[in-house]
Amino acid sequence: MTDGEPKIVAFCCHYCAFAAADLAGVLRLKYPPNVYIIRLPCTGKLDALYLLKAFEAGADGVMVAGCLEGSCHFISGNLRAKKRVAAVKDLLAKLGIEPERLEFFHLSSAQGDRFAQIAREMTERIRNLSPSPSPQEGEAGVRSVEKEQL
Amino acid sequence: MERSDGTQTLAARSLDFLKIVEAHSGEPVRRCFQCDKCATGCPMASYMQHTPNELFRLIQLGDRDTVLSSNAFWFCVSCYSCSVRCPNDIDIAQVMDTLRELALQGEGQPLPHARDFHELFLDCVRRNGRVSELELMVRYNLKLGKPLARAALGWELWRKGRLELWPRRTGELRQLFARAKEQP
Amino acid sequence: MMRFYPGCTLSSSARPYRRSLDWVRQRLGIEMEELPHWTCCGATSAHALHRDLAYALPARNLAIAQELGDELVVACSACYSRLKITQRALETPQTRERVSRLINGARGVGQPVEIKNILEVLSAQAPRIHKEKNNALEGLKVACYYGCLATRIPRVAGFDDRENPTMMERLVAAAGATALEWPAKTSCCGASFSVINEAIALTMCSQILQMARRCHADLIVTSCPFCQYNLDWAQWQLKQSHTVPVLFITQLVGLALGASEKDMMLNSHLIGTQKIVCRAQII
Amino acid sequence: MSETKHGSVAVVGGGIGGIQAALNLADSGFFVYLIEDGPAIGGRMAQLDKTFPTNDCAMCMLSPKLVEVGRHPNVQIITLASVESLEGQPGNFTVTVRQRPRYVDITRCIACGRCIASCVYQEPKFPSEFDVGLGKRKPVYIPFPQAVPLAAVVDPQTCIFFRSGRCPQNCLKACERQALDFTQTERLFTLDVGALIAAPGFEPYDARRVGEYGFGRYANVLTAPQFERLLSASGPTLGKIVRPSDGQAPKKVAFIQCVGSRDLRHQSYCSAVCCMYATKEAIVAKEHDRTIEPTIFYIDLRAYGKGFESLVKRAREEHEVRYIRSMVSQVTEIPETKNLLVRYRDESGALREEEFDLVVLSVGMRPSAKGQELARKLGIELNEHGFAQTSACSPVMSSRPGVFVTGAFTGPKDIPETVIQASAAAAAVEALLAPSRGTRTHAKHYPEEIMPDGAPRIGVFVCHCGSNIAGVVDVKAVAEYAKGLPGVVHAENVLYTCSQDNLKHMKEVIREKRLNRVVVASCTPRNLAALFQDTIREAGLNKFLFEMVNIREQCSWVHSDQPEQATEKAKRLVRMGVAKARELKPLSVQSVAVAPAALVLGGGLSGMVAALTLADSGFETHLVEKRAELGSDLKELFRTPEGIDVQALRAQLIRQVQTHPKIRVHTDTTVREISGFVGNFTTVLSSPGGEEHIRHGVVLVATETREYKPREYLYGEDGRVLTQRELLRQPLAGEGGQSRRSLVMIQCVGRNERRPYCSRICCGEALNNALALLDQDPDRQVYVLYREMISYGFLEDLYRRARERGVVFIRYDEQAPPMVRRENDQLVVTVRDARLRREVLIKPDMLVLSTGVVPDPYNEELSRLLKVPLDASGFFVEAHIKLRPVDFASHGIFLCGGSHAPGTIPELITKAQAAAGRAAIVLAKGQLEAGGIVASVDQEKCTACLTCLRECPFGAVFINDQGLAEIEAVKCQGCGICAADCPAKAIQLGQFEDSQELAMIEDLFRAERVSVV
Repeated sequence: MTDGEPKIVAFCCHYCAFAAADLAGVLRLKYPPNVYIIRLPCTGKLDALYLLKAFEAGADGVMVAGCLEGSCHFISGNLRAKKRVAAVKDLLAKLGIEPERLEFFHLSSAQGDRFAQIAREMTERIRNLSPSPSPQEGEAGVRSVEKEQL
Repeated sequence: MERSDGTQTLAARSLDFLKIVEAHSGEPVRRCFQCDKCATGCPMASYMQHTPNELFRLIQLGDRDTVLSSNAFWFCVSCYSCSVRCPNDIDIAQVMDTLRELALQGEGQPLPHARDFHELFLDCVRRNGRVSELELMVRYNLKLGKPLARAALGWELWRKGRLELWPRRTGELRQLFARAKEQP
Repeated sequence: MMRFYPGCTLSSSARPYRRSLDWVRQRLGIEMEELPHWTCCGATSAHALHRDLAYALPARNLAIAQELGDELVVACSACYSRLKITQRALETPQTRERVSRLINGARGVGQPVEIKNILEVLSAQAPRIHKEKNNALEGLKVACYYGCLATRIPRVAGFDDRENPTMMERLVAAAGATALEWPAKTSCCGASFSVINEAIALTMCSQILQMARRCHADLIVTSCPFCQYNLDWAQWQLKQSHTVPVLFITQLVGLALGASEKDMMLNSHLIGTQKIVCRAQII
Repeated sequence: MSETKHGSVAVVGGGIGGIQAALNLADSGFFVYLIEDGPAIGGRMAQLDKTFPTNDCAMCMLSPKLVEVGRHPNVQIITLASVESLEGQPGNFTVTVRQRPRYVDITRCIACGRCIASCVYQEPKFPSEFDVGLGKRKPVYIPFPQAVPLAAVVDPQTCIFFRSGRCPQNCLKACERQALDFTQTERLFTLDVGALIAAPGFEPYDARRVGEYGFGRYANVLTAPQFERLLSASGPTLGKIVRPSDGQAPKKVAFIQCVGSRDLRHQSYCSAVCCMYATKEAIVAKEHDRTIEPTIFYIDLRAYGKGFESLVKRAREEHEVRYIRSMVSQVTEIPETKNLLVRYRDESGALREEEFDLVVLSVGMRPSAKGQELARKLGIELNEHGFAQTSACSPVMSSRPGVFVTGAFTGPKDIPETVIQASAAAAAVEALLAPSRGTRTHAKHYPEEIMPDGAPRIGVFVCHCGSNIAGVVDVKAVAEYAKGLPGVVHAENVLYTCSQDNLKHMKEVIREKRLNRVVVASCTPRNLAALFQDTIREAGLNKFLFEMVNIREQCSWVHSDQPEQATEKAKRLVRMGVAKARELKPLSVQSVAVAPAALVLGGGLSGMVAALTLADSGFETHLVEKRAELGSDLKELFRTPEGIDVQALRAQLIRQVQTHPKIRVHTDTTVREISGFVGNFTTVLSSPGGEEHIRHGVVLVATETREYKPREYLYGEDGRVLTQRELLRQPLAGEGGQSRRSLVMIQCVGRNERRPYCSRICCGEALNNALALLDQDPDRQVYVLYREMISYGFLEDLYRRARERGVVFIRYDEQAPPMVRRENDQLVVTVRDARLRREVLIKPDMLVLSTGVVPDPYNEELSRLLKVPLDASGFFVEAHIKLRPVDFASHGIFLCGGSHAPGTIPELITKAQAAAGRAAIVLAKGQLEAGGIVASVDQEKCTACLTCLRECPFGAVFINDQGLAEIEAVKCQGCGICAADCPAKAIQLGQFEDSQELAMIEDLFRAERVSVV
């Protein structure tokens, strides 16, 4: 279906990044359709586990986008998230997965163009990497079907 | 050009001098808040020892001597750039005129010949009511002791019909000038 | 009716101004008579040396105009400036009193007189000029030069924008030439220094002239005798190779209305005006 | 007659000030008509890219407020409207409103933009108001992407149909909602209100009138508001900084300050914000493009507000912004390059000429024409500058009782001051209308909630949004696909999910099919989620059993060129939403009763004003002062620059608080302990009389500042050396005064690394005192030695008056402060005149030191007791400097007074009223909603590691008697930081539980079972 385009999960905070994604739409900007946004109240809610899950579930790349430094709606959430992302990048490296597949971004709600640009860059970046070692959609699907048949 | 008066300390004096300047010029010199607009807009600033606002500050501090011996107001061309742009609405050019007059009460003439020229000019007016450029130039040259200065230019102008040889007298203004002299 | 105050220069160094002005006046049928018994306005020298004289000399002329109950039209920027400034100064009682003592208490001192700059009078005729112009000046790039005195009069509402006057541009356009947007139109040419300190005057002029060349001006027009003389003289003095003729606005308007080179005294300039003459005749 | 007062208020002006006032009032039981002249609310702030001093994104802060006010059940927004007249008395006014036609029915318009696309003008042709002429718009347009109301508007001035009547009217045909209506006409109607707040704002000064800078003549000369749009990511260049002349990126950018301000030929007052917005724009420009070299030309750098100083420091040091203290006289365009030549004087005194690629004019604020018109219609007085006349002691009161004024309408001010003043105006209105609180607001009633029993029964509604979604995404296919997803018992595609008829339909479906979860796939949840949640609530579902999927802004609009992929994406997003829906749990929202009393800490000016405001609004108030008497901070002040007789004010305030039936004054009293949370605090007060426990719903911290007692300049050693306030304290008249012929005042004494902040009030005090000294003896000679003259706003007039009276102002450089010594018992002051670069020597009879103020040391203890933060200098830190300037981050605690930031008496009064107003909202509600999207700790799993306690930004976590962590639902803001941080995974955040999030992630890429089998 999505012609082998890398699949990217974007965890966005409600107040800035998610709003920026909306603005990208309002401005009718373009970015690859393989970027899937999951809304969080604040990136501070982002559990390291989610990131690993995303890769395990078949994401080729994960981007986390929170408010600009110093203007987090919840004061410090974005900085907490940034730390966690850094930690998980190390972990990925250890697991032999390119840490470049995971990135944290600061976005203001007025930066619709920046969001689109980031989405494009991320896709480009992943495309240049070898396909994610995590189980691919097809297989995952087949496996689940098999489980049901057993 | 170094515009400040070096490092020697200046003892602040009373506002008397300020009051004299303001009374003569009718301009509120004290209003100046040193924004520099007069300085940065003045086409002659680079020739002046003090920019207008520096003079104003010195006037406020009562440093009469520095002010009146400055060459600044002699270089003023009365282009009024300062006056029309002053945020404190001070007619600065007018104050420059005042300082010139006050300086003339002494014998100061920092800018060579400016005084001579202006006096000759007015004398022409006094005697003829109008100014004959030819007459004025001739007298000025004599005063400078260079009778033939600008001869070429004069010739060129005359050739092209731009010098009138015999000024038409329109009655003199001797009385007016005389009264002006008497007036306190 | 309108009384004309020519000022001293118009009978000598600015004779072409007077000639061309008279020609244009008659051509357009503008009624104007010379102010009787007018005397010098005192120019820079008066206010350089003596405040009372600086006001009294113009006041004397204002008084005459006031007696006649006429409005006063002034061609020379310096005279215009002095007359305007004086008129304003006379609003303060002390000054009025000091001045009237000097001019022998001539009646009417301080009574306001309508003082008009020649540009106001001419630009009122712009539509007509446009209608009756020939195409002599088509394509001619003209830099309008106002200098400082005409438009910059402290606390007096000018007849045109102080920082960006446009009346001459309108006249130039009406005359069928192209007016340039250039940044030096109100810079000072240092006229009051052309005698006392040539070096300074020359520097100031050459900056203006250079700007005109950089804007590819074919010529400069002005309404000020001092500006015209100064810019003309400076180029002559500096023996500049690339010269820009400096005309009075009235000369340009005259040409557009079919005046001859001679009518406009175009041969009286220090910097040759042949360029324009040719242009004007070719077309 | 008070019983007949109207419980409704008209707020005129939909800028940040009007919005804040409207929200405060609506939240505390009043119905608000928000009357805006333009087609959308938001005002000037909406046009800003960033805001100083924090430089956060203006839209991020404003947009949520726009949505909130747009949705508020007790606010009615009336756009394109102006006030015609106001009749009646305070409490019962009739306001006549004139509303111009919009030619678009906002109830039908969904801002899809088809009308705009189909307009006969192929390209936008007319200067866009929003982009200050830099961008263009069509005759039919949407004011800006985040506009509220979010709807198109037709401008009859430019629309061909209205100009010529000959137009194919493509827009009418293009609209799928028949929203356009060219038959609309002007409406005139009346509203009954108890009070009116006028907040019409300001206009930027017209730069054309300052001809020497060539605006409108030279292409590369812009105004600061235009430059702001260039910086804005949503601006005409999407945040790319380019020169109008050639589209090139400028390198050298010059800012010229005071354009139209501090200038007798234009506006004599200081516009108060330009120094800071220029600094901000310089920094932001630099952040866009490091190679840009900004230079700011100024007279005095007025960084007098909280955090301003440090922003300027950052600009200088981190961003290499060049500040040059020299006014530019004129700007000259270079013919060939269109660069701009600027002449200035450098610090060495030399005149320099420099070329810049772009010049930005920092234009000042002037009273708007609309504001003047409004003042005429309302019959309120304006001051000599054309701003609303207010009395110094009640800065939000106009000359007409019952009409209040706020924001830049009362004088130049920045956003925080506008927000503060707006809250103060709201508070004043509350005090006036307290008796009729709640008489005009409507509370909604919902049916009993059905608890979702057993398996999920999910209903999915996929929206066409006309062709906005359906034009790209195959919504039918998506709906069909949804039917096959586990737990889905109903799925359909709908033309407009948000339309009234569909909402009705939705409720029926919920009942018929016994749905217990609802998923809507349409536009962004940020705008309409609340609407749908409300709808399912009306159908008896818990509003948290709802999930919204964004397939418009985040799908169809960004993938219009890839319809198949967009459809596939939409399916996945719906699959994800359904996965979450399966896991959703109902969340309960309990309401907690609020203890209807307030505790005000600090019996100074602010404390007394705050207490009176609260008490007048009908709330029991405890006023606690640790000193024996009230208003001790006012004792040293006599007459303010604004002409307030401070001693009279003090006496009056003390009398009022002591006699007010609802105020209990506790002097000589300190706080021993505060426990509890918003709505329910318990405080132990201790005084010589013993201890007392009081219960209250809110806390106001209102401690003041005191004058700094210097060690510098022979202070204390020589009786002729005094501080400004000591100078006042001794009788100014009498021979004691006469003997002193010459005085020197030194500003910024004791301001250093430890006390880096500007105390804001000292320059005003010095000017004020200098004039007082001259009133008493005109021959006195007064010298003021200063660093920057902080005579912001109308104080500039005072500065000018002082100069006109002969006061000599000498500026000294921070690095070269004045020296003071004694020469055979004569005071000798030497100072290097920074302008002349020359030593000046003065022998004064007296030396007066402007030492600034320091916060009350008691703050330390309060900060411990209340767990609220102090900054390095000992001032309290507010929740958000721009939008919550008088709130603390922890709910229910508010701040005002000098200990928040130094201020003049009118400023402090305003701030105190504002804080009281904010506090009153909590008390007025009577009860607080707790629960919903909040975190909770699973006591079984908690290991008491205290991580959550440390990480919670809102102090919502506490350790219960079992020694385990617990979360105070009322304090929790729902960020989820604790949940993510908890090592034991003992914390879950409602609506965002791990199970729910993980379900989404897992299902996102799981192959469609149906398709595989």
